[in-house]
Amino acid sequence: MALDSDTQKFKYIGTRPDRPDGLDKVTGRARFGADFSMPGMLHGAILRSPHAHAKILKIDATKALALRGVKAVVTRADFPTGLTGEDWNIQENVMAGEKALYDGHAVAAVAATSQLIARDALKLIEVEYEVLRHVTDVDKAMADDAPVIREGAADYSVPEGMHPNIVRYMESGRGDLEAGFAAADLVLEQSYKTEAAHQGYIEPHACVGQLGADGKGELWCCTQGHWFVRQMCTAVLGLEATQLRVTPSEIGGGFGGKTTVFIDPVALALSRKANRPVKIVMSRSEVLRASGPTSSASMDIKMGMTRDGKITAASGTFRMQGGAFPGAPVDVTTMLAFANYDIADVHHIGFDVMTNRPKQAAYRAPGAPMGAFAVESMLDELCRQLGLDPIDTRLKNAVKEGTRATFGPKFPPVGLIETLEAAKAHPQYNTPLGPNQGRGVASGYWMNWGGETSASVAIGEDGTVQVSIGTPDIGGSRASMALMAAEAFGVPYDNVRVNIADTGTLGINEPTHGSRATFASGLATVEAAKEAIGKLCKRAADKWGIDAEAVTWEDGFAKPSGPNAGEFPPLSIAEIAAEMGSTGGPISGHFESSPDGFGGSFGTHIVDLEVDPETGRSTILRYLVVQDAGKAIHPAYVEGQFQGGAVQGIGWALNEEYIYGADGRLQNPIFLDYRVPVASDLPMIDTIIVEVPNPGHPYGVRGVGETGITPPLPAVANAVRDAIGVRMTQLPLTPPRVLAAIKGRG
Amino acid sequence: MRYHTPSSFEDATAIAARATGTTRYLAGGTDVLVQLRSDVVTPDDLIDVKHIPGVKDITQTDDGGWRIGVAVAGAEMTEHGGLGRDWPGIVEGMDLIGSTQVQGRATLTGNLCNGSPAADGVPALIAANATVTVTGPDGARDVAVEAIPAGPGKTTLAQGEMVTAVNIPARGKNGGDAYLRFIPRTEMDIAVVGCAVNLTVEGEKITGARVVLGAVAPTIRAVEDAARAIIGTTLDDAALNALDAAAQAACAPIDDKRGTIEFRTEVAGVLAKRAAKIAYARARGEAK
Amino acid sequence: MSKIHVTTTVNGDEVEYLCDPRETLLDCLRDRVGLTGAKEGCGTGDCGACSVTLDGRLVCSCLVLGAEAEGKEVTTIEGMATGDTLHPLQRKFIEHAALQCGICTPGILIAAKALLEKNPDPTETEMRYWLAGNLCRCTGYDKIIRAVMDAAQEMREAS
Amino acid sequence: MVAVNLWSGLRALADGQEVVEVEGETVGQLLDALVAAYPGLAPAMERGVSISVDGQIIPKNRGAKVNTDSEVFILQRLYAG
Repeated sequence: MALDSDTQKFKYIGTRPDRPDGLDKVTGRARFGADFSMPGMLHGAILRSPHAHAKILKIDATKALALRGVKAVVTRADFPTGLTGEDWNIQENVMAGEKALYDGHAVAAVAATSQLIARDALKLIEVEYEVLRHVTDVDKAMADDAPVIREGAADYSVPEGMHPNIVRYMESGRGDLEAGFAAADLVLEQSYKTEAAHQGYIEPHACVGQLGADGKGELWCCTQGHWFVRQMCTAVLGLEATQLRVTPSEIGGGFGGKTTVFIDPVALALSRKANRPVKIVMSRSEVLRASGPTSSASMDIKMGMTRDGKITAASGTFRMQGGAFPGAPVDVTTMLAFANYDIADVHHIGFDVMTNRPKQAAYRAPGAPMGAFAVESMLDELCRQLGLDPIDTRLKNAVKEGTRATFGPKFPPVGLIETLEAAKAHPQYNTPLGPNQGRGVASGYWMNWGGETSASVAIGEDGTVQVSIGTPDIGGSRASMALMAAEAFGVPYDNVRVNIADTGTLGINEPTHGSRATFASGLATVEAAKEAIGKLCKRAADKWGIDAEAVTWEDGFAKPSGPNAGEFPPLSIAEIAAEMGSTGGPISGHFESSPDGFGGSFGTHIVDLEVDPETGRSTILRYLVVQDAGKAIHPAYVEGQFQGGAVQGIGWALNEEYIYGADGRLQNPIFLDYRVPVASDLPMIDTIIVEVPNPGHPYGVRGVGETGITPPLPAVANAVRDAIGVRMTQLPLTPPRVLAAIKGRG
Repeated sequence: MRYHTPSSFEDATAIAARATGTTRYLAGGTDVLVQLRSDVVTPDDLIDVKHIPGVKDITQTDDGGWRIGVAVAGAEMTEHGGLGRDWPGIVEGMDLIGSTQVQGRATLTGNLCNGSPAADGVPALIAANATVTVTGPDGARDVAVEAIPAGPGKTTLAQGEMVTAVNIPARGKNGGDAYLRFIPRTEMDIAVVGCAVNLTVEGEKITGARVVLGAVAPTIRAVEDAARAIIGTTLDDAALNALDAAAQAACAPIDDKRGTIEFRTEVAGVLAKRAAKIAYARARGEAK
Repeated sequence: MSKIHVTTTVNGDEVEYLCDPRETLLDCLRDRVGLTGAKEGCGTGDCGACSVTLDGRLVCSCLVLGAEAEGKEVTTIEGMATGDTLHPLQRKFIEHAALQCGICTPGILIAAKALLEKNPDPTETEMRYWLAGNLCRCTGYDKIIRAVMDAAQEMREAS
Repeated sequence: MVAVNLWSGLRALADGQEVVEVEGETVGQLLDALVAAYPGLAPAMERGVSISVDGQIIPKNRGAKVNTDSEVFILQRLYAG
């Protein structure tokens, strides 16, 4: 794909118009997951295991079914058998089979004429459990005496003799570690831990499902990707894919957590049994107990550095638990842990470990922040002990185009150096700090994503443009699609309407995930526009009686391409559209692909904070995000991604964590105790958008959604180190932990 | 669940006295509704006290004290000028509970009767020697606030009894109070440690003091040793250190998701010192 | 199950509904009155997505029983604009890109409006503490605070 | 022939080699040829891998073109978040 962003002049791209769905969202009109209702609809509720690990001996729903208003109860017996692989994992997760595998695991569900009756009915379902030993900590789950979550879950990669809870094992690297460490003037080794965090989207999962005995169904739900929902639901229920039509609602946040299903197949199973539509809305405690938080990690890092700041060698062992199923993102952790730097001798070992916790789901740059915490913390410590500037040292080792990545290939054009230079030049970096204050720097990376993508554009009879895409708008992407379509067609931004199409309307689309929506749906929109423009030019050529090749498209008009083509007054898109019906029919354009030209995005953050030496509480004073966007289509929403990612990372670094009691139950399943940052915890978040164009996108776009959560974990930890003089190696940096460190209780 | 809206305390207590199942009084509802929604407590009888005349009133009594109705919301206390001028610590304790939205509903009486050792509204009341009027089948009596909590989630109120007013003594001259709590964030958390200090001075010297700690024991407790550590002093460093030590010595906290024993103990000392300084400055007219 | 008959005023209109005593005002607004602008994010008063005003007082509608609304005046996000004229806060939220997913937006707008009615010229710190009970997970609050400050300034200049 | 770099965990399944040469003009052909030459790699390939060709990460497009001088790395199967 040709790119000449440096010379491209844009009319619409890079401006900050109002988002198309703004009015709906400030007036309460926008319909989110729980806002849908259907005639005759029942309400579903799910009974969840109070035990972290227990055999389900018996489920007796007689009393529940006898309650007036109860229309159906489903258990695992209502789901098909014989599934394998991830399909089985999802089925087992949405409804437990022989064992409840974590606190909150679904064991039965009820549909009733009201939400209250459904909840009352849950209390009448009698479940007999045999409680088993449980384990929720990743290191303990690998120990010889750990209870086995499930035999036979390990794949080919796990060497014989390892505990059955270790379900994947990976090793990668290159070079001669021993020689690399020998060449260093300073070699450090340290272990680090991060606790699981939740995406914390404010909208709980919600859906309305209808499924008939004929195997045809409809589902409305809040999701990042309705084709994923379709695939998972039909697999779990034994349906044909296209017989289920899934329509996404507006989505109240996802951050990766709404790329899978928890309640949707259950609503459909209840509907099939009750012959009526069924709505299920999760409560907040259900979300925290039984949706998909991220992994917790336990990591050992070793790095060597010369006196002048060159990293000579690095190795890391990464142990991550992904709940009661395989799937902790340790592959990404190992791939990206050292990826910021040019290191000849590098080695990674990864373990994917099962525990009695909910099945992890993607969370913004899944797998990357944990590794970044460990590696960027150690890099900071190396700089500190060698008396080196942390940004200069990063600049000395930073990857650029042509650098061989620690995971193998050479980098295409990337912007790490540009972010470091911009951070260094920012006034924050040289502002003096007061007592008990500290400054931390860290960089991070996300490789971004393409994925299956399908989009169409259609020209309206008045020359306006309708864009249909399959990636739900989770943060203003309708605006960026409309800007790209406006740019491609040369029509005003307000003349473009962007619709999120359901699964019955477009080909398959991967979710809004992997920072792909603006890149992939944007690319598809531009390519679909080009196809439609070709057709518009053809209509003009036919009218003028010249060859289509002799017509060019400029600023919304078809024009003869040069003096040889003949002299004709330009035809506007509206003029051509007005005659569509009589000149060959509707005009539209389509594009389908799995674009591979996604370019990764690097970012560098600086944080200033103050630690109360008597209580250990950290206050963020100032924060800067610098990140490469390739080309910012709508800069305000790019800044928004930077700021939101940074604040989620701050939360993960300071106060957010999954806390399990000795009984294996989640101790903090409400927002009171699962402490996401509130407005008064934060200062303004400064941003600098760096633009190193991505050659794989017609306008140079790089995804920007995920990178921003990667640097904050180490940046905050490095700042706390700067403030208190003690290195903290376990997140979150809660006041009790920080105070203990200050008091030397480590 | 039956929902009642009695128009007098007599009717309210009569409903409660007759009840055979679980009974809850509803004022602000910020605890009751949370428990209801999460299926922790679904009362059989829910008695909404907000239809009883006078429950939304803050009134100054003849002796200069204050009487706070049981349905007065935190925001109403904060907006009331006179109460906050006399007892800033009591008002700021109440104000720390929950969000602006919660402040629109939550009440001091509810905070007390919820029985939480971490209740932010209660330590400053105890420090002020406040009482509550308890009305029951046998009439009304005044009880020290301190005597109401009986451990996490429990009170000493008998079935059919209810708190019908909070009574705060007259501030008097040369007095000041303060309440501080520790939470990990800046807002929206339950106190990990709370500390109220109420004191009076003559010139620079402290003549009387009450130091009350929250969230460091099964019930909120007044710490007499801590008060003794500063009475008779000018709150110099030695006094502050003695206060710190006495506060820490009085702690019998637990390790839980919100804090460790060590952390709670140390921070109790820190907060005691900080709250004492604020109360002292207020008593001396040097701060609001 | 015996239901309670409630007559109340919502956004200036008289509204009647029957509710179970356990139903919250939020449930009643959404399921009985058909106003889904207020959202349930937590059900425990910790997120503010269900913010409404009750007799002018900012509350979480998940912490009010439907039955308690009898005789009261409730204002929701659906009552914020005047006809097709948006409230300055609504306009500024769009203009400043102060929403990403938009689920917290109705609650934050209602809360911010209550703040500016009480204090037309709040400091950034006052704003942040007032809005501390309104969780936003997308924006990091930066653009929200800027939008409220800008709206406050415009409203002060207009008055 | 195209030189394909294996991550170290895969090398044991391919006679300990770090780089193996196989025939193929597309990613799909390369992956098939790898399994044909080293049947031990079959479970890893079945589980899924990603590939990079001249620096571009290709999550699963088997049709992507590969030249004889392309630099090819097999990577862990990647996914988005």
